[in-house]
Amino acid sequence: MNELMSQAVELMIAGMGFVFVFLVILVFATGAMSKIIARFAPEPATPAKTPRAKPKAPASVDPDTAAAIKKAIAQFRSRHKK
Amino acid sequence: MNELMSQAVELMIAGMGFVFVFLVILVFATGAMSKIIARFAPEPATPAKTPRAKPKAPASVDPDTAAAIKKAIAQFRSRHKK
Amino acid sequence: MNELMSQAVELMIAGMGFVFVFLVILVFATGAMSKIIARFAPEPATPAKTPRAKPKAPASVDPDTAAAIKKAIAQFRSRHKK
Amino acid sequence: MTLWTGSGLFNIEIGQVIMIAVGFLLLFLAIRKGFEPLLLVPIGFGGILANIPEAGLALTAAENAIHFALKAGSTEFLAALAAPLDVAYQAGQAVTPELKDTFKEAVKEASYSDMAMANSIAQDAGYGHGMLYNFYSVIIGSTIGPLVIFMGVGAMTDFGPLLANPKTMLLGAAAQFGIFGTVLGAALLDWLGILDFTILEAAAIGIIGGADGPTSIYVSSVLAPHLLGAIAVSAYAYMAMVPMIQPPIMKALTSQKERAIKMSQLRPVSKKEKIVFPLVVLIAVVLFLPDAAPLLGMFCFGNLLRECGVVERLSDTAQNALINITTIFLGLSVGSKLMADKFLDAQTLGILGLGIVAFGVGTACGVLMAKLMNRFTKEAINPLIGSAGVSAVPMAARVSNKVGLEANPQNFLLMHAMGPNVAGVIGSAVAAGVMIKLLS
Amino acid sequence: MTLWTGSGLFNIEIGQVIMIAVGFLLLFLAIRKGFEPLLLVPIGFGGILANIPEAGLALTAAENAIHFALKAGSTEFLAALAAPLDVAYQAGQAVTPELKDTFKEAVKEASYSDMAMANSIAQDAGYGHGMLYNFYSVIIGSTIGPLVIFMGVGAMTDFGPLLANPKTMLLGAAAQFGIFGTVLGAALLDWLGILDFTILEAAAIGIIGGADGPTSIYVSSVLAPHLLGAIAVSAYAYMAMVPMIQPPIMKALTSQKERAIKMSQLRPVSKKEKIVFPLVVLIAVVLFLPDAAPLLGMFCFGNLLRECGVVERLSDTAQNALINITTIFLGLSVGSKLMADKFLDAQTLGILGLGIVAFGVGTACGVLMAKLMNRFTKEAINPLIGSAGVSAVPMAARVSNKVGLEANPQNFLLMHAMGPNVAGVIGSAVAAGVMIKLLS
Amino acid sequence: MTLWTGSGLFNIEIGQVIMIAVGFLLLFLAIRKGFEPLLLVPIGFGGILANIPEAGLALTAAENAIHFALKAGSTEFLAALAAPLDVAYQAGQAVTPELKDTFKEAVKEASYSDMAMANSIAQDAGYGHGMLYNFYSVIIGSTIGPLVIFMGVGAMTDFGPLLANPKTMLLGAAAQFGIFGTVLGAALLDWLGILDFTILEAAAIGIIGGADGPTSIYVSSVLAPHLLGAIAVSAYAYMAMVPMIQPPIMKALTSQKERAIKMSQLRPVSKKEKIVFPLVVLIAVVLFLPDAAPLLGMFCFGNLLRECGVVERLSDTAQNALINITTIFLGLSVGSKLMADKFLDAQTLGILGLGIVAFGVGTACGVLMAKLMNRFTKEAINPLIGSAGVSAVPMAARVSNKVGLEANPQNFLLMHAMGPNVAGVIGSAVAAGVMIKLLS
Ligand code: NA
Ligand code: NA
Ligand code: NA
Repeated sequence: MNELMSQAVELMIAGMGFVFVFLVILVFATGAMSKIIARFAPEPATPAKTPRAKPKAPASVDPDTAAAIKKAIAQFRSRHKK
Repeated sequence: MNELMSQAVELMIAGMGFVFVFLVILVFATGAMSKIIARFAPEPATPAKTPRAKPKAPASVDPDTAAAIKKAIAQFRSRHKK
Repeated sequence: MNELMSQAVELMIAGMGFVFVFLVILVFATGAMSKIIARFAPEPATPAKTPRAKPKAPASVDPDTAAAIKKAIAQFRSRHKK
Repeated sequence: MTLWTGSGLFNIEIGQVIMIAVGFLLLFLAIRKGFEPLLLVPIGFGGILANIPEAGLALTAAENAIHFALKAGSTEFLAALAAPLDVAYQAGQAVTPELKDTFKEAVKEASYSDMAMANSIAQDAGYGHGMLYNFYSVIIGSTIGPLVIFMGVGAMTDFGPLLANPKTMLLGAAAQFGIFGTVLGAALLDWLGILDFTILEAAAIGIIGGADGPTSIYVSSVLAPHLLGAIAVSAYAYMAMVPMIQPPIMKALTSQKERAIKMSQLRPVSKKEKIVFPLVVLIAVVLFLPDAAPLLGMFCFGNLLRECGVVERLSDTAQNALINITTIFLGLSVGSKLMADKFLDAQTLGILGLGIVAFGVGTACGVLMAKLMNRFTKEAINPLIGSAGVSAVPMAARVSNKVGLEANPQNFLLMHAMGPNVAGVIGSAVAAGVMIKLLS
Repeated sequence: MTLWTGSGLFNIEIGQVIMIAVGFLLLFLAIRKGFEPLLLVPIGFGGILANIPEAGLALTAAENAIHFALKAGSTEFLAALAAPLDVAYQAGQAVTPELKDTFKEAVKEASYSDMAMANSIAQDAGYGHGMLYNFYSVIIGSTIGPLVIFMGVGAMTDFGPLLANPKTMLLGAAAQFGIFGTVLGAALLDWLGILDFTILEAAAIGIIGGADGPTSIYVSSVLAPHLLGAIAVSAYAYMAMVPMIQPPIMKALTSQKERAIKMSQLRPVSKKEKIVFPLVVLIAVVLFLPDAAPLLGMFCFGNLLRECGVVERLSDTAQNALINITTIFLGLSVGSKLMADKFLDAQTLGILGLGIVAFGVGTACGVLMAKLMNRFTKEAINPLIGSAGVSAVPMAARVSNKVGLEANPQNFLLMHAMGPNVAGVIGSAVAAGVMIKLLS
Repeated sequence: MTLWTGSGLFNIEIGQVIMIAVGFLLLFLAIRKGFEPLLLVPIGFGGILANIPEAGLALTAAENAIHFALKAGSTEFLAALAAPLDVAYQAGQAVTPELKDTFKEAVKEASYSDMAMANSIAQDAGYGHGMLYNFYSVIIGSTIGPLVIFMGVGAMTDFGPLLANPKTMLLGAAAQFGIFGTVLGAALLDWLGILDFTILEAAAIGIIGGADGPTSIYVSSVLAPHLLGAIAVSAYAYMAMVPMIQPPIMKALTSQKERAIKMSQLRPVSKKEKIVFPLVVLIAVVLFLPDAAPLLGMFCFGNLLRECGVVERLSDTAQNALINITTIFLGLSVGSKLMADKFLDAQTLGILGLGIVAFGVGTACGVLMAKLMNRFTKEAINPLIGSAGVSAVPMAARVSNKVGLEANPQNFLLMHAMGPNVAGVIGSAVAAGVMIKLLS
């Protein structure tokens, strides 16, 4: 096994290890956070609404906006003949 | 009184003096300007509408826009089932 | 005729020549392109709508948008007394 | 294991812990208490990022290189970095704790070109500027950020009420005493030996009294960049606290009768006047105060875009996309100045203390000026609108209105207060110009 | 007292007064007469800012340093600045008025790296670039500004009418004679000894005939930056005056019968054709004119964003937020080139004169080309649409339509005129590429 | 005739022809097949522009100068350029084909400051950076572009589903095995002598497994800029192909019964939790992984802008104008890395091959992790949501939902899959931080 291989293996061990440690900590931290908030600052909760998370395909949000606005304009124009 | 003090005093005198001079000039310039316009280029005047001046808190303008648009989208979506 | 003149004449000949060559090629390329598309990828065609090309005076697009949005806001505000 | 020795937990210093706490405090004030959230959310978050140990997000390439070279004890590289910074250090010499401070000092003293050389050495070695440092140098270092914000503010400002009653501008002038009074205060602290300030620092602190964010950031970036963080933070914090700071002062200086004064309805203002006004201001700047040209020039430009009526799309962009984008990066950049070793010292406390004095003095002078004017003008001015002269648009005007309503439920002062309110913006920009002219 | 000796009133020069007046004139034309307000409002305002005495908003750090060093007579500093600029000046020598001109010359001649060195010396001494200079170097110096505008223009252009009748492209080609005819005119003025021009200057002036703002700015920033102000101003001014310039020429060259020619309804154009067209243009650029790649590349990119239908949000941003932001700073940057000592000379008058010639020649050639084509093509072309080939989108097309309606109230030429109109944009970009290729 | 010898047709090389074809292929995939059009349209178009012969749009001033100097055989100038690049060339020496490669090598090896010197020599001679090179250095070279996109992504991300069921984060962790498995794969290819990779290159390739565009671009710009083009292209291409890549793997690793598992409705999540969560993540970054601070910091900042509810206008700008503007230039910048001589070699094929492996491995590990968790937790998890852990938001989550519906038409997994989906974004950012920490 050449040097690059060993480096890669080390990187994998360190990397996956760390990713898991980090996210496991985050799991507990998040759980604790939720409990604390529920305990000390309760609130009329809102149901988890459909995520708008669309990093790579945000277009699917905007065209609607665009469309909606275009519509608004259209109506607006038609109303105010120009 | 140390040197910084005297510098500060000088700065205050020069500064306040200048601020007043500048704004007094502006008061007269503005008055003159208004008179000249009223004399030579009268116009069906519009009442001074509520200022939208909100340098530090412009959010109070935008959320409405946002809201309005969101509303538009919502209606739009609901109309065009997708 | 001094040197600048001759340079200018050369530039004109080269320039106009090239502009024509380029656009004539484009005329034929475009024609060919249209034919190919019509042949191999026909499509329910849309009539050439009024061009929105307004490089220097695009304002004539936007104010409507602005107006439309402002209108939306206005209605929105009036609906949600604030 | 590199991951552990490179982790925050392993390297964090007490100062960083404190500053991160300060960052969270700012976020809390902004989100829960509504303190100028548009600026304090990015500032607070930027402050936290700037204090992440080992990340060096707010440092130059050279500073990052020095940090890691000191840590790794790579003496050749340190020597290479020492040369342009005039640090007496030869390769092989011991890496003492003092050395760290020597370098820190050297970086602070380094000239523009020395720093450039040190940075290029660091970049040759693969170190880069921190993210926040890049934001800072592009947005604030170039002074473009505050100016773009100021343009947007101009595009959002309606000078109608001011044009309807120009003499209220004097209230905006008087309130600027808050600025210079504070300079005096800083000098006093220095004289009494409580704190050390240079005249540049005193002036930069005074501008807090302008109660105007972009102006404060612009002036302190020119006169005292190392204080920018503290100055910007207290400027925005106190602007948000105007409803708490002003009323007691206003009431203390006015009688119930004065507070109840009803002012006559403002005359209508024509579109033409509104178009010409920014140009009148511009001419005044040209003739009398070139050093206020960047600030007031951009302000008038924004206002002209708004009023001229033929460039709606530009005005709209200046008021929205452009000012928002700039605000995001401006806030993070200001946050980059909340680094522990630069922020945590007595001066900062002094600045916070002097800042609130500045607001108080400005408020008082505005009110007193109004009372003085009533001696000489026939149509009475309600002194409560004087306090709006500090700017802090539009909060201060709302405060005048609110206090006025308490005294007389039929008394709507908002429109009358907007005049001095926007005049205060011009006033502090003029004061900024004078300071820059005389001191830089 | 510094404030007075530093005031505009004390330092203003006649040239600056004139240029400020010019700035106000441009604002008047833009706001009252509706002359291309989107550009001329920022340009006019920028022009005023650039001529504020002592403010040096359009100057480099070095120029500002030289200005104040000459004024203060600080000879050591002057000597330091003189070195990189190859100015023969030793510390201690008298500060003569000639010295000022020597420095001005030296700055004009200085190479990129000499200037960089002088600037860093100035920055070490605490001087900075002027605000407008920063805008100029970021937006125009980097050529990014005109290109982004051109992308936005592409995103706002509908090639439908052109695709429906491709041969009208030839009208767009013929109208470019306005460009090269003007180059000839400039050379003629030089030959007659009336004015001095280099071939670079002549070419840059000629591009005014392209009747296309971003192209003019791009070309002059590459070939003759010192003329950019005059060229951009006359380009935009004459574009706005197209409704006055073109009709007489169009009528003089056509008979009532020709003007009344009715053209057949354009065929519908498919979406696919519109998507592929910008790519066809791109290929032509790749094969025949790499030097037009930046301009036409960005133009085609913008048009592809518009037509491809899958990136609405990008197309929308290119047509609004992005182009607006760029327009604001591009206009101010162009204004920075309206400085008295650079703008006020005979050349500028020559440029204004040649500019209107350029528009006239272009118009005439477009019309004549249309008449020529009628000799060879069966379906007649109304020569009035030829004038639209100068571009000046969409004004020129509207003029064709208007003049056509006068001749025949049932004759709607707008759609037919849009073809040559947008072809003219491509044509002048090609001409720009040729000029840059052959001259730079 | 210069125009002909300078034309593309005369100078085009086969490699450029191929890369232009690749550019058109990307445009086809984006426009007709809907492959991540927001990025692949600009990338494809940028790729075409970068390969226009003679235009040198993606080259530095020095590279352009060298190209033309070699072509013109101007030996003095070549010698001047050779000096800072340590190329052994004297004026007058013959211009051999080898010389071209020598210079190419030298440019690749040159340090930051040597390159700066060469560029300034070229700029003195009137050469400039190519347009795309400028975009690249401003947007990606500074790392600002990917970070701004990441901020926008944060502002568009709803952590509700994750907060409702935090333990699904582990699925997002497991899926990151795709990253490190691929690093191993690259090392294997190197060991077997099939391809040559350094550990930096292997790591940069591995990040494709993160299935997250901005993260891939950020990491490769730091670790292996020369591979950025290939890495970004395959990252986006495979993200678009997730609906083809994942289902077979998901079905192979799960039984019909497992796929039919119904998951209990998610609990409602309070606004406060959503506001605090990004701050919790930020604290974790501060404490454990400073090197992930830029990526996760901006991500959390964007999410805080979204959730805090007091800065709607900033959140809105981050989600629209700002991210769109950045996307346009980021795409073109990535395209600038698709130059023939840098893109066309075996490594690229290796990268494309390894990329799809990365996605496969990540998918498999996510699913297996879910099955493993079912051993220990009472309430069952449907293993199909494990595949969403690779991120590729929101595509992967939709795939989980779709495959789930095939197995059980009443089984809506979308909401449950969004948890691991966004956790995957955090996971790959953490992995990126670890790689940068350990390798750079
Ligand atoms: Na103020
Ligand atoms: Na044209
Ligand atoms: Na991921």
